[in-house]
Amino acid sequence: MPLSPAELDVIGLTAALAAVTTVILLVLGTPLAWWLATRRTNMSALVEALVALPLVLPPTVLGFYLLLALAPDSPVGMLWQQLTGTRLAFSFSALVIGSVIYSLPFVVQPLQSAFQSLPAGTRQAAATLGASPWDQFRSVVLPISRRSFITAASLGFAHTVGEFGVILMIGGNIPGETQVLSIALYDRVETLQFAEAHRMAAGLVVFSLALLFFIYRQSGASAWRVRT
Amino acid sequence: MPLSPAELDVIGLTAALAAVTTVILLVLGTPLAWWLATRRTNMSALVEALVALPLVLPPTVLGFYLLLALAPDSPVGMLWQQLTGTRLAFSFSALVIGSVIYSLPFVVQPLQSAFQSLPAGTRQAAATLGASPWDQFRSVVLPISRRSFITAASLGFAHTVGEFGVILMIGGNIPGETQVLSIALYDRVETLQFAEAHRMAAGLVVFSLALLFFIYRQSGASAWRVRT
Amino acid sequence: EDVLRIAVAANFRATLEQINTAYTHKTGQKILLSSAATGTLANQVLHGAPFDLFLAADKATPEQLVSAGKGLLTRCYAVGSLALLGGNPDTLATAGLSVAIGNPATAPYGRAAMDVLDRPEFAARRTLVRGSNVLQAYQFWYSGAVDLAIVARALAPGAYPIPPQWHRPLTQHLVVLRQTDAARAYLQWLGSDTVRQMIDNAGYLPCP
Amino acid sequence: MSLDLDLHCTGQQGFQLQLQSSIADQGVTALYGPSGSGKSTLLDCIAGLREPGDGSQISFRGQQWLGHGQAVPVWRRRIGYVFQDARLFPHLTVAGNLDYASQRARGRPALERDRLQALLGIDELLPQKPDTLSAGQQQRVAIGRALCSAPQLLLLDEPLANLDPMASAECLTLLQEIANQVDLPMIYVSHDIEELGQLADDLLLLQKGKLVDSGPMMEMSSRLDTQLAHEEQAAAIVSGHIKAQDTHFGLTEIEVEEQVLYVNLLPQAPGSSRRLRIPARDVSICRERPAQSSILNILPVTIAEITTSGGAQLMLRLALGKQFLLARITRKSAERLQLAPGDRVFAQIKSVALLSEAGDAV
Amino acid sequence: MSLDLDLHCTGQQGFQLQLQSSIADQGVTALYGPSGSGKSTLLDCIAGLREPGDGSQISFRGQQWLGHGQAVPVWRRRIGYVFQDARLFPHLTVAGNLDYASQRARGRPALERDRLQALLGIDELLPQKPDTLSAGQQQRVAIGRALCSAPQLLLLDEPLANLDPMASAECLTLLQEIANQVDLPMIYVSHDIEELGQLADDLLLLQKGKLVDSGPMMEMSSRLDTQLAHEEQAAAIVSGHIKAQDTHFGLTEIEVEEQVLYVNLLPQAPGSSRRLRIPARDVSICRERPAQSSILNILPVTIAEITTSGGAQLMLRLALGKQFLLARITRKSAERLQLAPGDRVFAQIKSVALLSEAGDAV
Ligand SMILES: Nc1ncnc2c1ncn2[C@@H]1O[C@H](COP(=O)(O)OP(=O)(O)OP(=O)(O)O)[C@@H](O)[C@H]1O
Ligand SMILES: Nc1ncnc2c1ncn2[C@@H]1O[C@H](COP(=O)(O)OP(=O)(O)OP(=O)(O)O)[C@@H](O)[C@H]1O
Ligand code: MOO
Ligand SMILES: [Mg+2]
Ligand SMILES: [Mg+2]
Repeated sequence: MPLSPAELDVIGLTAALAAVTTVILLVLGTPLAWWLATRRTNMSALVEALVALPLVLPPTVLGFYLLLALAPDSPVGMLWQQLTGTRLAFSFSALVIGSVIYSLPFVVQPLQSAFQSLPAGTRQAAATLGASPWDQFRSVVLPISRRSFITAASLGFAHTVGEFGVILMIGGNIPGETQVLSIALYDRVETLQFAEAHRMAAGLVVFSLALLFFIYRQSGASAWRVRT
Repeated sequence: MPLSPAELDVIGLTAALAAVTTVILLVLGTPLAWWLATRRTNMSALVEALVALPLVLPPTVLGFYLLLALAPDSPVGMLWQQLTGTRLAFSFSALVIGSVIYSLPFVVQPLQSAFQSLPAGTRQAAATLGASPWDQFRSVVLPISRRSFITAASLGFAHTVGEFGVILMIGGNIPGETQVLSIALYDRVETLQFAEAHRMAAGLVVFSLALLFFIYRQSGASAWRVRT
Repeated sequence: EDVLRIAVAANFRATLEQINTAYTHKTGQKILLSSAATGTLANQVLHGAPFDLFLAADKATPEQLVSAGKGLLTRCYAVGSLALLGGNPDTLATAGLSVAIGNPATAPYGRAAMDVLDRPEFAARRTLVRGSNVLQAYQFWYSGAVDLAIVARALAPGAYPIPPQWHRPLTQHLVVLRQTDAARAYLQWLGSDTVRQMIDNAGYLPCP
Repeated sequence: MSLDLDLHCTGQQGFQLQLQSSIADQGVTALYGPSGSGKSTLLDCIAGLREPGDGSQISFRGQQWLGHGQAVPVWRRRIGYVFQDARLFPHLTVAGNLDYASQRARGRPALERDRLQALLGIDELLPQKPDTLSAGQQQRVAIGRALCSAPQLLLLDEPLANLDPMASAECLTLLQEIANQVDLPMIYVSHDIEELGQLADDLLLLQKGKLVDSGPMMEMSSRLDTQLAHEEQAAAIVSGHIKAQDTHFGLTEIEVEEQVLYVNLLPQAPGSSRRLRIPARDVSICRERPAQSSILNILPVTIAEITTSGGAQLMLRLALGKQFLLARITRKSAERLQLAPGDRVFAQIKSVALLSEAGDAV
Repeated sequence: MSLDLDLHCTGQQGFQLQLQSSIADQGVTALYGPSGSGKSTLLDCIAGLREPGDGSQISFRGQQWLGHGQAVPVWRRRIGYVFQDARLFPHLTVAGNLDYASQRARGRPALERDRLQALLGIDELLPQKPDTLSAGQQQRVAIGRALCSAPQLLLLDEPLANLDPMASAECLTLLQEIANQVDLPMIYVSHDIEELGQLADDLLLLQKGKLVDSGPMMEMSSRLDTQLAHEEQAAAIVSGHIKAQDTHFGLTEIEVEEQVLYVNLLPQAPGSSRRLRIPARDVSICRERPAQSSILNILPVTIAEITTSGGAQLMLRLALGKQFLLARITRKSAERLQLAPGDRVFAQIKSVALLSEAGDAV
């Protein structure tokens, strides 16, 4: 059952959004998670709360404020217009901004908890062997928390693919630009095109399940080797 | 600035939904997470993938299938009708079912990773001291992963409060019955009641931020005491 | 139960709220209102949404519900028209502007707006932003995110009216989903002159 | 009644623990062997923390712990295990760790809690969390915790490795007291032969996962063919009984094969029997009984056997009645004195450590 | 040039490390003290892994590591640290752990990699992950890793605690060789005085976080007033030089204060100087030089001092030329021989362990 050009468009756009968002999230999220894992002040608790906020806020709240913030006559919108010469509202870039904010906790939290559960002694040992903090991070922290990076990246990607509420509010359902999978599916369902909806949904379910199964089967042996 | 009766209705409904969902999630999620943390088979990887599925799937996909599954003429809908004598579709119970499925990974994943990162030796020590598996769980696993239970519960609660897409599809926006905060906000924004939207959104932001800040400030010292 | 559940197409929501306030004031009847795009609500009804009455924005949707066995009877309650926000109709020919409309897939007002934009004299390169219903299209314009929006005249009394012959007719029908006493009484009140006057005042035309 | 083992358990790099043995269910059995020889693996198998290969069997006092399709879970085996790493519960204080064990004890613990804490020297640590304890403090708490659970079998994996001599001696005394007074068989892993000599009744010698030798500690330590005799710390163990107490000089006289040995004053009454550990390196040989020497213990013996134990050295097995002593001397001395099996000579013992007491030189 | 310390560091339960000392920047400095006396805390402070209180200072070879508002970070101090728990990198194999250190070495490591692996006996473990190593194997890898990083200061926290005597002796030889041949000062924590005696040049005695005594190992061990003399393992250390090699009997003759001592054959050429550790419990006293004895080492000495060291025992300080020996004998013997300071007697030394070699009895 080949996919229609319109469906391919939607899938391509969704994948692009999720990929771009995931890359940005890893780049921003890793140092942020590191900072949160190694500091423990009121300031860091506040930042931690801010990062976690999108988990709690309905996407509609976030979408509402983003809509206001990204409008052409808003400071952000005007700055963007000046810098790039293009409109920010209802653009792919706007979706990326929204998705990055919305999926941030999904990347930061697994990384932070991986960094925190790293035994202190291991990094200390690296330091005594002459590894600078950056080197410690690269050569010890990163490989030991490899699994968590996979988790963080797949959560970030997945959550962006699954994002709906924010995009419904700031996307504008523009085919080829902001009409991502979740919105397209909503469209099909609402217009009673159930056969097409089934096809898209089932495809996504099978694909996601296969991907997740693969990740979890890879993700190494259980912590306990024997029964107690 | 007192809240209007309609707003109180919405907040009460949302809190009730989140609370019921969180309780159900903890009850279901704890043994599930334990099972996933201690087994490592293809079967468990598949279950793990199924649990994580809601992270990846757009809420619209989930909402679509729930819509079909809970309809009065579906097997589930008919069974419900027989057992309780009430309609399942577009009811509070339907929202609970949707939210439990949708927020399941938010409760299971932190618990599972806490259980997995527990050093094997600790449980082994408890076993040699005569603690049965259940006793080990209660007296060692639980207190050591206390923080993760707080995280899991707050994530489950928060994510239910923030749920939008699924509820938009299976809730029907019925005031006092299925109109939760996220939907109500969307409604207010759509009908240009910005002042009211602002008030609800800002209230939620402040409340969530305070709650999260409190949780994270409580959540104990950082893993490393000194700089390396 | 004595609560009346009404689903209403987004364009008519504000008008119906006025009508309901008056009705509740008069009779004490409690009414729960859900609004969305016509298509969205129809879909919910098909899957068991517990509405007694559904006020759609077209004629076809209520008829479909009746033939699907979900509706009992249909009846016209108003005829809508379009208005342009953000400029006069000539600006529709300007390239590079963004225009918000209701989603044509689900909202009759969006389909009608498409008829207008498809006219040869308005062929221009533009960004078409689709709200999930006509209300969201209006809200997009209102928040400043788009240049123009084509919405129901009832929503924007000050906007440029769009000639009715530029688009398919917006004959709005309601469908009775459950024939309860409360629904019957409410339906009676909806046909009354008082209500007709309120609908006229809101910017709708009488049914043919 | 005993702990019967028939185990095979595979590790990394082709390591194979393969062992068939019957361990006495009373007293202390020492487990000795080089690093990586499988001592911890063996304890883990006994405890049930590692699943050995198919066909393996473990039974304790007639109760089948493993084999014949059965496997009694760890928590039902009622063992106390002092791990090589302490494995204290990080969320509980020292007191909490001890309580944890006490609450699950299914019997009367060997010692009262107060006494136990005092003897282990952990009295002052009770409110501390494990991560603020020094390594030696952690080990002592771990010993205490294992004892509090009133086990029926105690496994100890180098429990004194990180302790200073004084604390180590105190813990040893404690274990000895328990071994003597309570029915609590122990399996004790240590690299310190002196420690083992003082505590153990039996000895298992492990090498590369195989049992190379086993037997009663006293016999093993005086036999010249076992690995132990070649160790730096080789020693013989002899038994005798207390003959008299010399309170003036603080000495106890012990009669061994009708000869008298002087050791540090012991609390026991005359008549009680005692074991003495006599290191081979502390025994020298004279043809004539020396006069005017500070060495008190000079015994007439017969040379039973002479073996080369190292380049410049010889090991002598000396018959003292029915028992044996070991002496390590240089080849040069042996040649100079022209020693040969059958010769009657005098053994000078510089230092006598009492097996059953952290005793001292005389 | 030295490692200068002025530290105060607070722990749990009122524990306070308070220490002012200047540690030689060559040779081996032993750190000795009971469990919980602050040894690991001190090493952590030196390494920079624990921040001591305000006003603390650490400087090494004139370089300010801590104090005056400065703090050189751990990774710039170029220290090697063998932790009490091995702390290997769990994600790397044994070979990977060693490589990690080699790649970051900022100098030539003391030993070639192949030799190091062979001497530590970890050759066959290279492809294994740390969690499949036995405790002793982990410790040996940790020693190797610290050496591979070519440090300018080596901190060792009971590195041999979990090793069998053979592996322990081999590691000790390795460390000794490095200490002799390379400019690598070491601070060595151990509970084994014999180990320390063999390796250390200086000694710091720690108790409850305070420095109770410190000085050269030789001096400390022959002084009767320090804690060490009361230890079971008390020993004197004397120095001499190699006089001749007796290859026939496998012995080396060492001249100490114009007297000759026989020890196991040593690889060094005649003329090289050596240190000998002579445990007090191995020395006995005779009024007359015994004939026909297997004891080779009999030296004329003068009694310098007599102290009671335990109930039944005395400690003698014996002058041998300008150096001193210690002897532990019973009060009974002392009375019988009527020993008094100034008496000229003979010291019989049963066992001589060479300080700089895992030497053996003669
Ligand atoms: N978890 C494991 N998985 C696989 N192999 C292991 C594991 N633990 C240890 N081994 C291997 O089994 C062998 C025996 O290890 P074990 O820990 O029993 O030695 P040990 O006698 O206790 O040594 P030590 O005195 O150093 O503690 C070693 O060669 C080791 O590499
Ligand atoms: N991380 C810590 N935080 C607070 N106090 C600590 C910490 N680590 C150790 N202490 C306390 O400091 C004191 C000294 O501990 P330290 O580990 O330095 O002892 P140690 O001399 O190394 O003992 P051991 O020989 O048993 O290893 C102990 O009383 C201990 O309780
Ligand atoms: O009122 Mo509508 O159904 O959004 O066109
Ligand atoms: Mg071991
Ligand atoms: Mg320590």
